[in-house]
Amino acid sequence: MPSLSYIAALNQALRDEMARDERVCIFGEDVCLGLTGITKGLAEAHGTGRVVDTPLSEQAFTSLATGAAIAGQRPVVEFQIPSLLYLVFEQIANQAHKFSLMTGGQASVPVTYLVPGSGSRSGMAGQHSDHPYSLLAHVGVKTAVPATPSDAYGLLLSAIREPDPVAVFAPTLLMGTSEEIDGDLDAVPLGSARTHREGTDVTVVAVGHLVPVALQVAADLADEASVEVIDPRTVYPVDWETLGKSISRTGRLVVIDDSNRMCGFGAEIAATAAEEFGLAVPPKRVSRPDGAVIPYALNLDHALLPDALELTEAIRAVLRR
Amino acid sequence: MPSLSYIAALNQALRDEMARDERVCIFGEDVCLGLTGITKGLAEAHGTGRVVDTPLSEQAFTSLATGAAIAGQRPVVEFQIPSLLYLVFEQIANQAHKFSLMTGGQASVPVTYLVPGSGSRSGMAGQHSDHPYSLLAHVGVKTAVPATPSDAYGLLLSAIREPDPVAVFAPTLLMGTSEEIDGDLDAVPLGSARTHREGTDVTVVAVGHLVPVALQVAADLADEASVEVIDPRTVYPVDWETLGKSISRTGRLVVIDDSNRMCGFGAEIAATAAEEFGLAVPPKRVSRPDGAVIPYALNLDHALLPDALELTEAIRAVLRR
Amino acid sequence: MRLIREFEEHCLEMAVTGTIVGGIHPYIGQEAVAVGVSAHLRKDDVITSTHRGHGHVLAKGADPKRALAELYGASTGLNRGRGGSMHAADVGLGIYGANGIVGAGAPIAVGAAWAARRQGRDQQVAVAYFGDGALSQGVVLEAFNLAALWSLPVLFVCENNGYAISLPVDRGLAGDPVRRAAGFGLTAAAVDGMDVEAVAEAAGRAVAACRAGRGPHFLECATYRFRGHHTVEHLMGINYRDEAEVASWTARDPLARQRARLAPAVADEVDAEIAALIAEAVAFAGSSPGSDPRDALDYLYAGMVPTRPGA
Amino acid sequence: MRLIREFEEHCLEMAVTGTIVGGIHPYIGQEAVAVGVSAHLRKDDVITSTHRGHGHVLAKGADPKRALAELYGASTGLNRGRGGSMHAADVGLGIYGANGIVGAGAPIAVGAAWAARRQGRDQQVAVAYFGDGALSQGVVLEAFNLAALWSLPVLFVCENNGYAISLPVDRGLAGDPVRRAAGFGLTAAAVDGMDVEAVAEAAGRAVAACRAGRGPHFLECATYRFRGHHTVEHLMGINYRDEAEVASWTARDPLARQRARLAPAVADEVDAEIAALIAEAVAFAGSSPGSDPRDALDYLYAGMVPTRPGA
Ligand SMILES: Cc1ncc(C[n+]2csc(CCOP(=O)(O)OP(=O)(O)O)c2C)c(N)n1
Ligand SMILES: Cc1ncc(C[n+]2csc(CCOP(=O)(O)OP(=O)(O)O)c2C)c(N)n1
Ligand SMILES: [Mg+2]
Ligand SMILES: [Mg+2]
Repeated sequence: MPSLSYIAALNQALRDEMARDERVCIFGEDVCLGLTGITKGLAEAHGTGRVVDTPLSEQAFTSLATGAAIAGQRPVVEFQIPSLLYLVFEQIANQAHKFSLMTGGQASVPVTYLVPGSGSRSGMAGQHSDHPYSLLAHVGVKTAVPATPSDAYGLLLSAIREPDPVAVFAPTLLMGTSEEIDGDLDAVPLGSARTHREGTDVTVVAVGHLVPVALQVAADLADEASVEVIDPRTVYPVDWETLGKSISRTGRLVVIDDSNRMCGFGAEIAATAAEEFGLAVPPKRVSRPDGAVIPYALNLDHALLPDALELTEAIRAVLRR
Repeated sequence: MPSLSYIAALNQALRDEMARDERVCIFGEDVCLGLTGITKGLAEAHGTGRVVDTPLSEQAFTSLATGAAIAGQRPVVEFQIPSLLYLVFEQIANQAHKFSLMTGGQASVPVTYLVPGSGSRSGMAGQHSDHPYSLLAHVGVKTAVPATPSDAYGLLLSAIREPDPVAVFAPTLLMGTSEEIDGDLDAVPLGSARTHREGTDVTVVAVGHLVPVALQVAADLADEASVEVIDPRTVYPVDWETLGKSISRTGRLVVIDDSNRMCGFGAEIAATAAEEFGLAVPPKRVSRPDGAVIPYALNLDHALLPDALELTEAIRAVLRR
Repeated sequence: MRLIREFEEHCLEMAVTGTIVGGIHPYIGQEAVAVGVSAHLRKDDVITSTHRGHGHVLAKGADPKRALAELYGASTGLNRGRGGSMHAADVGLGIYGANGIVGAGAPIAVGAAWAARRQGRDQQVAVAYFGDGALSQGVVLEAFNLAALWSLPVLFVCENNGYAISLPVDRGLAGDPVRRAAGFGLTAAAVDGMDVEAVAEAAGRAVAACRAGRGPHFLECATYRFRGHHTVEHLMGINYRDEAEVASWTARDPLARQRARLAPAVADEVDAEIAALIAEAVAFAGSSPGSDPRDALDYLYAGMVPTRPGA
Repeated sequence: MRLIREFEEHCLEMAVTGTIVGGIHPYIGQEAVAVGVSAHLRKDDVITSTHRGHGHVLAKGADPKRALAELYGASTGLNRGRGGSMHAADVGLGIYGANGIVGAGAPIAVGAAWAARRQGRDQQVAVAYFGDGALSQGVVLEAFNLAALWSLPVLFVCENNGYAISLPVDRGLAGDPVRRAAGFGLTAAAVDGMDVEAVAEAAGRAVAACRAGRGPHFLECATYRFRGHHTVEHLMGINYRDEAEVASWTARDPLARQRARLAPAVADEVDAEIAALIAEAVAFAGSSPGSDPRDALDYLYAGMVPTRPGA
């Protein structure tokens, strides 16, 4: 069984899709060199006509991708820092996302926004440590946060093939992980959750790098409780069916995700569960604090991130009710 | 009892605060002319040295305000369209908001972002009809959405005086409203909800222009149910104490707000209520749909906005349980 | 030009009656720009337009019937009534949309040009229209750099009508437009935007150079809007331009100037043709149905549609 | 220059050992710029800096002890350990912070200049440092326009070190920096950024002109970073600059050039002084305590603190 790293999986997805589909092209800073690892070798394989190093003009090249997409390309745009999405929020939320409805369906904008190294980078401080996927979900941009190499491969493939804009976040804390792969890699549909572990007492919904954390916690708690762990894989759209079935069955919910608490992804899951899924006891969220800005010093950085201990306590708390 | 219009209230707040505090200054497009009504007469009163017409450089003038604030000013920045917040999201969320923590408290950024005409403008279509306050709440920028002229006055005053960045949304659908005022206008603390109508059966949390809608619905339903209507007034921070007391008492919650459903303000209220306030029955949200883009044709525009009918049905539904 | 003028005159009336909701940004006075530029555009060339887009869209060949129906919010409109004045588009004709955000179209045009070259459509050009106000918008300046850097076939057309709403250009712009554009390596020139033949000549040179692979061009067209920034301005009674200034520009009405160059009989014939077209458009738009409000979210996504309702 | 160099050499070691987390963007090779410019700055002048900010911050007068403590994440650091390398600031000294976002500091400097004028501090200037890569960033170009339009006392210092990470300047920038800046009405010049006296002279002229109310200036300093873009680059073993090029620039080391101008005894004395300062800083930072993790959200708000925890 070959081992596949998370970065290699993203790289492979780009490589395969570029080979399969002439229209796929890549824009971003230092993408020819492959600075983030994800685009390594692609310029050599496909030429600098399709893998394009851009100047530091995020706004213009994001909308350039929009124009190219309308004109028939399938651009992938790489951003070196998650907070660069703030810089191009207008271009994504107000231009690319809206084009299809505003033109009455004349054209859509099949662009993939790729964000390697999202979330805390351990010591990169306030402006390099955000995890802003909830913002994209709020405005309605399809958004994936793959938790494993094979999901990274499959979701990126689907993102590129989707006729709408899709954002793909690759959390920093997963970039170094690997997975044994048996069988072929394949596309993973957007909006399909993955149940990583079945359980009967409580449903844990975990996102991105917190999926392995949740699995570890579930294993550690195995004697105490039967914990179901579900990864929604895309934070928008959400696979409400899979989540709903699980939560209705267990009646208990803990959601752990790495965005700010206020109006974050966790809020949406808890709210929908409360409205629709017949919770037996109040749900719990584990998240960053409201309005979090990640401090530089490592111990302060870590103090603000959701972790295994907090999750364990949250699970125990909902089981106690 | 003099009558005060919503626009006049905002204008008066600026006028009073500029008179009281030399440091207050205004940046924005066409603010000398007072195109949106809010800054009318201020350039005449205080000079174009303090009321500054800017070119169409939203990003630069938003951060210019940041620099000026650090240097001791109290800038108010007016944006002509709510979606211009997307354009300056980097400057607000990643610069102004983070400055205090990142510098270890050396300085903060007392800027007010004023957004007149937020939400649908009835026929202004996709790019002029958003209501993006939940985005600011998610990143942790203090955000007010006043529902009445006196609250508009009082919240804008507090926003200007607050040492942190604060956004103030003035919904289009309120801009033409008026209120009879008795007594003096005064500052309204950020983070203090206002209970507009007391009730015992269900708590309705309503935001902005949906506050009068909720009050009307509550009155119309008076024979059926006793509806408490609370306006949080600031969507961040939220006055959890007032909301919590009410919801714990009624055990029933409907939240109506004009942002997209997914990860919106309604999600936060419903999630927190489910977690902490002992709901007797599942809560309900009334909002825009997920990922909404407002179409041009009026009947399509209106179809996507939360309204009295939807609220009535939601209230009846939670009462039925 | 006559078509645009008459189309807009009709729109002004309909904005007052409320048939057209949301108002419009009238292009009246600036017609020579769109018409002069479009004289050199082919169907597969791409344009991106602005909030003041009717002229660009019609000059590029959009059907006046469907353009008007769009403004009426009809399902027969260019955008099926979903876009209205500020988003009118006809992607099949290379019209990638008016745009409600100043400057936002410029990089989209650059993207279209990039794609054309990538796809081997070497002769194709992309035109980005924008106003003088947009020259202070970061994304436009970034777009200049990308186009010049990659030598893309883009014509940037700056309609300098002297104002960004109430802000006179000299209070919005340091330096002058041509010099600014040249600083980014664009081949830049200025032209009298009130003379359709002058615009056509300058644009012709620029478009030909773009098609010949000689990189992006910039054309500043000095022009003037005869009306307020937006129809709502008339209601507000605001005023920031002095009468003499307005009069000096209306005296240079591009339609009158062009009419003077034509044989009166020819001009009359054009007028009659246009009148018929407008009448046809009005009839078409007026008799077109709206959309079912249950379909309000149609077209939100082209792929999987995950949206839940708001209540 | 020696202080910056030694400070950074120490940081490079500490980045390897992990005492400094997150790595740094070394300024080594570019010292002449910050030092030449700062020679003309007063305490109340304002600077905004970049991701590569140690040189700017130290040259403006920040205490090396507290600067190093910041990088160690100590509570005695300039930012109490909350900012680290990319956000080091000393607002009391007019240092409005390094910045993790390229170009973001430029409009902040313009704002400081605006405030200074508004408050009657006519003699004050603001300096915005940024790299060649930042010349393609919209907000920087918008900032040029605002400063020029309002004739504000801002000195824009572009450190053209030839690369934005791996992108050579001629593949990132159409035209040249001075011409681009001039297109916005800035008074623009270029200087040898490897010669501290040349920088000091050019900056002196520009700063004096700013103080005299003669509007914003732009100075392109041709320079070179001797190390990788960021310390992590060394680990990655990537390479995009050829050895001969690197060698031709290290041969022009600004420290060596300046040393040659000094009497050897004087130079040795400076070196000894600096060694003592660095030793002191290392001792200070090394013995400084960290912060209690329960205080991780301290300083998030200056006013009312509404924050709820994450669990
Ligand atoms: C980025 C942005 N800022 C502000 C606005 C509001 N606004 C719409 S048009 C306009 C003035 C535009 O001036 P100009 O570019 O000269 O075009 P003109 O209206 O003169 O045709 C403004 C400020 C906007 N739509 N987009
Ligand atoms: C807006 C933005 N885009 C991208 C990055 C990632 N990044 C950090 S430094 C850098 C290169 C900057 O080049 P330059 O401005 O020339 O400064 P230098 O590093 O050469 O000093 C890039 C792309 C960033 N921090 N901010
Ligand atoms: Mg104009
Ligand atoms: Mg550089």
